[in-house]
Amino acid sequence: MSHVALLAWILFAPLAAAALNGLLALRSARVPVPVEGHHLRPMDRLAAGIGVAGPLAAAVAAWSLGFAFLARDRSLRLTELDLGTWFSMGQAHVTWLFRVDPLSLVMVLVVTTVGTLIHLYSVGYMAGDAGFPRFLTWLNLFTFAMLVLVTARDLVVLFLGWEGVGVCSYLLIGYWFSDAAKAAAGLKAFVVNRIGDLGLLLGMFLLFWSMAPGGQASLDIDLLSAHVTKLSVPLATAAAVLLFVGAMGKSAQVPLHIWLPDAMAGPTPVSALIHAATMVTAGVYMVARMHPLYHHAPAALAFIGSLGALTALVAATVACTQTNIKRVIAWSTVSQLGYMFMGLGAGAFSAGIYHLFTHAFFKALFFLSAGAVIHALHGEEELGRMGGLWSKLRVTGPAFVLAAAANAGLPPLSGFVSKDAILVATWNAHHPVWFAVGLLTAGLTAFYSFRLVALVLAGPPRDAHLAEHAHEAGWAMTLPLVLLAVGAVGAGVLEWPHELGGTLWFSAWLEPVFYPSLDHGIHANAVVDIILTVGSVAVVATGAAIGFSLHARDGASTGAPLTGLQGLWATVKRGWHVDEVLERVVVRPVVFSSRAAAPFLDFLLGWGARGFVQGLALAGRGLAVAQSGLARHYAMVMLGGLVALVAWAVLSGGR
Amino acid sequence: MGETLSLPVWMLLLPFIAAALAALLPARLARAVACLAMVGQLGLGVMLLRTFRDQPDLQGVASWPMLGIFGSTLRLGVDGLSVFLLVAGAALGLLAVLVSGAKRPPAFHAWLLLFVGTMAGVLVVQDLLVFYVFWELMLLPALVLILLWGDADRRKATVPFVVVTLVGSLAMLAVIFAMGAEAHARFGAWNFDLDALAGVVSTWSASARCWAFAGLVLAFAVKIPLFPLHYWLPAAYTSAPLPAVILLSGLMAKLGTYGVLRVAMPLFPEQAVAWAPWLAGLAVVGILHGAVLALGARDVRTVLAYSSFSHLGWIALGIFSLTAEGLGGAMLQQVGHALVTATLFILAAWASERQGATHLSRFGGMAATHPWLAAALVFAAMASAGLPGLNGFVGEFLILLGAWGLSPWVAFAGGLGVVLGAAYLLWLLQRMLYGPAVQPAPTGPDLGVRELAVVLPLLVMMVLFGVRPGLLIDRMKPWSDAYVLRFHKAVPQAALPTGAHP
Amino acid sequence: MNTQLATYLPLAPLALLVLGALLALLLVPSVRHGDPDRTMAWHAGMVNLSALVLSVTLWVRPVIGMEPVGATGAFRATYMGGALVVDSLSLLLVALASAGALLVLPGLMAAADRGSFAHGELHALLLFAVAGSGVVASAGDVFTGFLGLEIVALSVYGLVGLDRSRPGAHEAVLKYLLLGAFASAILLLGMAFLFGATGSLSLGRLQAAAVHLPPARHGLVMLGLAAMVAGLAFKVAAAPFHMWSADVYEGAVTPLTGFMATVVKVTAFVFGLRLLVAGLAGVGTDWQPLLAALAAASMVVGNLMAMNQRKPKRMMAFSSVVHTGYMLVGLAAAAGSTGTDAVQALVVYLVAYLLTNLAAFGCLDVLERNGGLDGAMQRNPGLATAFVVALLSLVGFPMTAGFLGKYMVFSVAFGAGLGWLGVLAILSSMVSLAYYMPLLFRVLSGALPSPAAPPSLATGERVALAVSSGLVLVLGAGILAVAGWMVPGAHWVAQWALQSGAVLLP
Amino acid sequence: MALHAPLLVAAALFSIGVGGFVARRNVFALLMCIELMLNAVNLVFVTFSRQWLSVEGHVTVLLVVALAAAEAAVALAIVIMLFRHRETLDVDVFASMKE
Repeated sequence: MSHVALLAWILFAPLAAAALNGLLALRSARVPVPVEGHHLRPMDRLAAGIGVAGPLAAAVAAWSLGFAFLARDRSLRLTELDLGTWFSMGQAHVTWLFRVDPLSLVMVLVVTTVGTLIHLYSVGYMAGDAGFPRFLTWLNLFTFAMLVLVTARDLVVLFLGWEGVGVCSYLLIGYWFSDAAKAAAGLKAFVVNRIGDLGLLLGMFLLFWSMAPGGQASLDIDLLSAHVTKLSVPLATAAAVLLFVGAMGKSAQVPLHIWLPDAMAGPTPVSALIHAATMVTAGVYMVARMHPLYHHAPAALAFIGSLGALTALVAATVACTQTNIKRVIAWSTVSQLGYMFMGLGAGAFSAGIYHLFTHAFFKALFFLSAGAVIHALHGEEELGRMGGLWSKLRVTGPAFVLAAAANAGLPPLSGFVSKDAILVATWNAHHPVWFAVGLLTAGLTAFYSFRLVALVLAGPPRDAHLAEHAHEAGWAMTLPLVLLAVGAVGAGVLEWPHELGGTLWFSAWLEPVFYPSLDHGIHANAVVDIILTVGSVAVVATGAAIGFSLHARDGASTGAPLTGLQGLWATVKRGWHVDEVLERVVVRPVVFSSRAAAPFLDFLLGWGARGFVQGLALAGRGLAVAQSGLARHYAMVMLGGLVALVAWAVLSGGR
Repeated sequence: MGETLSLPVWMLLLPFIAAALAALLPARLARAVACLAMVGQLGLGVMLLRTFRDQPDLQGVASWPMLGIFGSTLRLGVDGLSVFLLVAGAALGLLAVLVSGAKRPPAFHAWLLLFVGTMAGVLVVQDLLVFYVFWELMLLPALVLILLWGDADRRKATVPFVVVTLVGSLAMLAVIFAMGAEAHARFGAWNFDLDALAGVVSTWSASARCWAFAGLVLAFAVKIPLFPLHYWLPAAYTSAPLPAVILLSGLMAKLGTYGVLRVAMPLFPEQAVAWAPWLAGLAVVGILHGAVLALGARDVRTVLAYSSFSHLGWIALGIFSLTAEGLGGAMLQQVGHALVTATLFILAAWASERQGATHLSRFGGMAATHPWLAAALVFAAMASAGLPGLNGFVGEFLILLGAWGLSPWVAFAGGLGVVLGAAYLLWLLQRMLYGPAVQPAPTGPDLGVRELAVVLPLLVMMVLFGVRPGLLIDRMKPWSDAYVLRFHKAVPQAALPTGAHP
Repeated sequence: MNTQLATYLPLAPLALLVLGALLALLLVPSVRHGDPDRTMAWHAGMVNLSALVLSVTLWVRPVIGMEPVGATGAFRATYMGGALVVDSLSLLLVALASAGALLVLPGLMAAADRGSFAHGELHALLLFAVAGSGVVASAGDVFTGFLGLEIVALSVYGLVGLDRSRPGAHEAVLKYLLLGAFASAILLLGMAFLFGATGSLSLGRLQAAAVHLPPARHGLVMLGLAAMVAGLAFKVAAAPFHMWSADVYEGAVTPLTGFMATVVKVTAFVFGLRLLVAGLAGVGTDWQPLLAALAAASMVVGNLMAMNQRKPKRMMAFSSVVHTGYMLVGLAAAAGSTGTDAVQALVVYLVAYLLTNLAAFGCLDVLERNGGLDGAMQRNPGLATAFVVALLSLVGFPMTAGFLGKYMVFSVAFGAGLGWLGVLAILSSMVSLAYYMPLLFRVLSGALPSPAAPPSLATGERVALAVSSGLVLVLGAGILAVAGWMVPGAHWVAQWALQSGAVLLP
Repeated sequence: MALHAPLLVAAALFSIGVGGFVARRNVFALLMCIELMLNAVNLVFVTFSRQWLSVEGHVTVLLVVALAAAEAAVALAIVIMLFRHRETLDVDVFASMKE
């Protein structure tokens, strides 16, 4: 099959699945069939088949495209699908142009592969839910939108995917809409993302108009990349930062991260697919995709890196304090995303993307195994009622541990390799502060990962009754765990450091993409690298040890490990109060003006209009005094008029 | 000049004839007559679109001699600006008839058809005096529809509506007289033809043209409505019967922006350029003000009314950006918003019917009880929120792009409207559809076949115009390009915005 | 018949009216057997009707002795050394006056039945009033016109006072009589000064004299002009000479109010046209500012007063003051204008105004008898529609006569360089919404007073209202003439008005 | 010139009439004031027709007199009606309709 056809398959198989499932969803919503227990109704089976087949087909197509690329010369690893003009007005000309190059392919593979596994997983996880077909519809639609995002060649088409995934995320977070709080969480996610999207839009406009004088006004990514060096650096910086604002929203960077923890209201597969593996990494992808622009604007890169570092640290601290299993992982995701941006900021685009790649596996695994735990405990998410599940969950337990270890970055797991690559890159790019923050974050990450492991699996159960009835899930859920575990462990091979006798295969794969932006000046010093690596491993190991030992003890609480930390602990647990501050600074003023200020303004407007008429009427009443009803008065007024007329006549006639 | 009867003329006459029939024929036939007429109107519209050449010039031109006191000849016709609005008007008219269930059908449908006819008149005539006549006449059906078939507080609603509108159009009348007198002084005969007037007023003093432009803009700004003149809108929209609302928000509001494009800006280009930033500013204020109000509104119809106000701000912003992109976006949005707002008002009305209330505090959990209605509502709301792939996006994108061409700050402020728009629409859905089911629970069945037949084509069109907006803008492009070009010719280049360089 | 006599044929309508009135006087006491009221009604009706028909016929096909004037198809015939003139304008006024009388007749008769006063005097006086305006119409001499006005005035005094049972009637007639006499004296004084300045009161010679006026006499002319304008301002109820109108309108029975507001006012305006536009065209630049000032004052004062009125009738009184202002705008625009535009516009406005107000007062009368305005549209749609048409025409809404008139008058104002006055007029139309719209809303959506009784109105009234409001629409449809379709009524009126302008030009 | 004297008299008469009209309250007084004014006008007419040596003025005067008579007749009839109704001749009594 031709490459273009493969690309078409990749894009439209999930869309078709979404469409079919949509019909099923409408049908089943109209004539509800009662569900009993965790069983699939006939219609659900059909939906499941379609829903998994869609992304699976895309995955197959993606892999075959990948191997086809491998067979080709690296300069020819490109496929484009042109579906004609979207719209064209003035200088703005946008085409439905989809393109797969090595970078896009990495994303496509992640989305389709991890996506397929998660689809499969959710068939088990959501079995017996009344809205099962609807769930798969949104999931398929999300896959499609995400694929559009990563294959678009035009920023506007990318934006379509960008907002598309946003909507699907909104719908999936609020999937259980009968719970107003969950629906509200979806609303929050969408609106916060919209703020970021505005930045993205403005960035596009700036690029467009600053290219206009040269006659190259366009939003085609390749054209922009080609001409970006013509921009003045300040202009490029402004554009880069504006685009990054979009990434901040989508990839949950401080202060636009507030939506992600709440997004855990959605079903766990959603958290795994959207809020860990794929959507939240869109920002990272976009920045990497626009690398010539960012390479041209070092200040913007520095900003990105610093914000990434800050996010990584802040989120890691918060993750240490959470007592809800999913929230811990959510905060960990925020932190890891910060890590990725830190890598990009250091100019190590491939390192950032590589961390994105590995993170997709181990974080998905983390969420899915957590989901399995929750599933086993009949929906219990509080760490305070877990513990002692190791013996019960024969598959989930190890998977959970592996995910934690990879997340913590313990060698030889994938997380270790990618995280190490970023740390080394920051050092080599002469950003010691970022390096320090990265190191500290690594330690914290290890701490909370194994704190989680300890609280969930180790020790005696905190809730005997729950632990009693805990049971391992079916194959539909365990199989993806196993496969993802393989990925989480093995993905490290692709970028195994030279010093440890590996080959940097992954960055070699991406090199044709990033070539223009690679810092050829920096040549890593092997000795330094080894020292850094050893150091980081040491830090991670220590953090892991402390985290586990502190919480594996009998009766270990989910609260502050040291009594002295209580106050700080509470603050951190509330996410450093960012949410409350934003609530006060942004939300309340808007709500106030919508409830009071703006209506009052309108009231004033109407009142003013009426007031004018009233004023005229008042003047009329003044006049009415003369209308006394007395004939003599009327005569006087007439006389006055006569005198006036005569006076006028005589004065003007006297000439 | 053209013949005396052309497609646009037929589209102008048909509603009036049908109105007479609906009023005179037996009552049970009224709705059928109206329906047939609107189908015919739509058919004529489609024929018009098929024969329409994608050229900037006036097409389907008909010309009639006029009585001396009124001018020389009356030209009628359509161009890239008006043709789509004309067809949209026909479609909305059909929609309005389909959803109408008012008592005293003959009178109701007669007035409805008159409303459509007068608006068609505004769209096809090229003579300012006759334009004014239709502009004024348009008010009467709207007024009667609200006063006779509106809900309880209709009186309170219509007073500001009528008074503000009439005051605005009288200002326009003053300008028309002044221009006509000028023409009379120049040619020795009365003449109100737009092209002729454009030549006449160009010799006026700057201050005179300024006043004239102000008068015209006032008249149109009331209908749009631009920011300080909007306070009549919510009451009028909320108390009008559904079919009237469809036409009010769907078409009449656009005629305000149409008037700006057709009359005010071509006659006074320099003033337009000089005022554009301020008017764009007002438009932005309107966008944000409307969105904020919609966020705070507690009645579903009020939310939609304010949302319509906010969206019209978008269109105005696109026009006053004076860029090809902005103008194109505005023209696309004129049609797109007509589609979306009509759908939203219809769905909201059906939802309120089933819930037996319009106040949002009495809604909730409808997604569980009426899934299809909910799905349609979510879909339309997303289109209204400018989701890429649906018809709201391309217009808004182009408008904002053009606005940035005028000034980045305007684009930024307007862009906040994107955020707020998402906020109030989702907040509306949240309160109507989500959460636990309220008591009393909504009654009645989910969307039926007839309702689906009404609303499904609309949703399909949203996708169609979202994915292939070229169906519209490619045919608008020649006109808008020529328009912008004429503008660049008319005023010194320096005065025009050419991309922003902060 | 012999041509010598035939040349007097154009005087037929006037003669008919005068003789009819006199005959009515004879009939009043003499009719004994049968139903005297019916007889009188028939008499009055037939006289007015035949006067109407005659004048229209004469306009359609002029007879011997009517020499054409200009190229517009206008014509003129003069008698008694120019003291009497029959031309397009005079025929038009006769037609309007008799039509107006016909349209108020049913209402007046109904009022007579309710108010228990004899029909006889009513018809006689009405006929005299019409005859009076016939005299004004054919006045080729200032004093003839004055006499005509006085005939009208005296008979209207009588009409107002006729209904003794009506509380306001006495007061109304007293005020009207005293102030009217006062105004006539002033008018006469002005006439005397004009005579002093020019040595003649015949319009023809006045015209000639005014063209090349020795500067020494200019002051005297201006003095006379001022006084006469003041007197006329009283007759047409222009501010500040308007104050009688509200009280008198309120005191009189509503159909009579309609007659006063329309026929009497229009008659006075025709006199103004003859005197100023024809007679004193030479000094037009001198009297234009006077009229402009009066127009402005009338629009402002009328609006401000009308806004506060509780009673619809008083409101209508002040609204007609405002409309006087509009008409004065047209008259002012006619000054110094060489073309016929201004006069044509004014005459069209006069016709539109006459029809509109006849409809408005008629509906007001009937509606107030039948449960008030509120919710009338639900109760008796026909009536309410007629009233709505009248109101819209007063507002100047397109497709009504009011718009046609406003359009023409305002545009000539702008054309004659009276732009400020035109703007003021449009502003005043804006303000006027403040008191017209509430009525409209009350009619369309007012709360229904229960029980909703079926309307009690005579067939004659139905016909009258239908005709007047229908004509308002027909004339308004004149705007359709933009489409080249000649809407007959409107087209004829425009044509007739055009010729009326032509005959005035020197 | 000899014209001034009668004109001044006429002016005086007219002014007296006007003054009386706005000052007095008795209906008859008012009517008399109007007569005064009319006669002043007559005087003016006569004077000017004298100046122009034309009879037009004189004729006019006769007509005015006739007119005044007619007016008076109507007025008297009305006054009688009023007196029957309100038993008074004070015009200020009749001020029920105002504003």
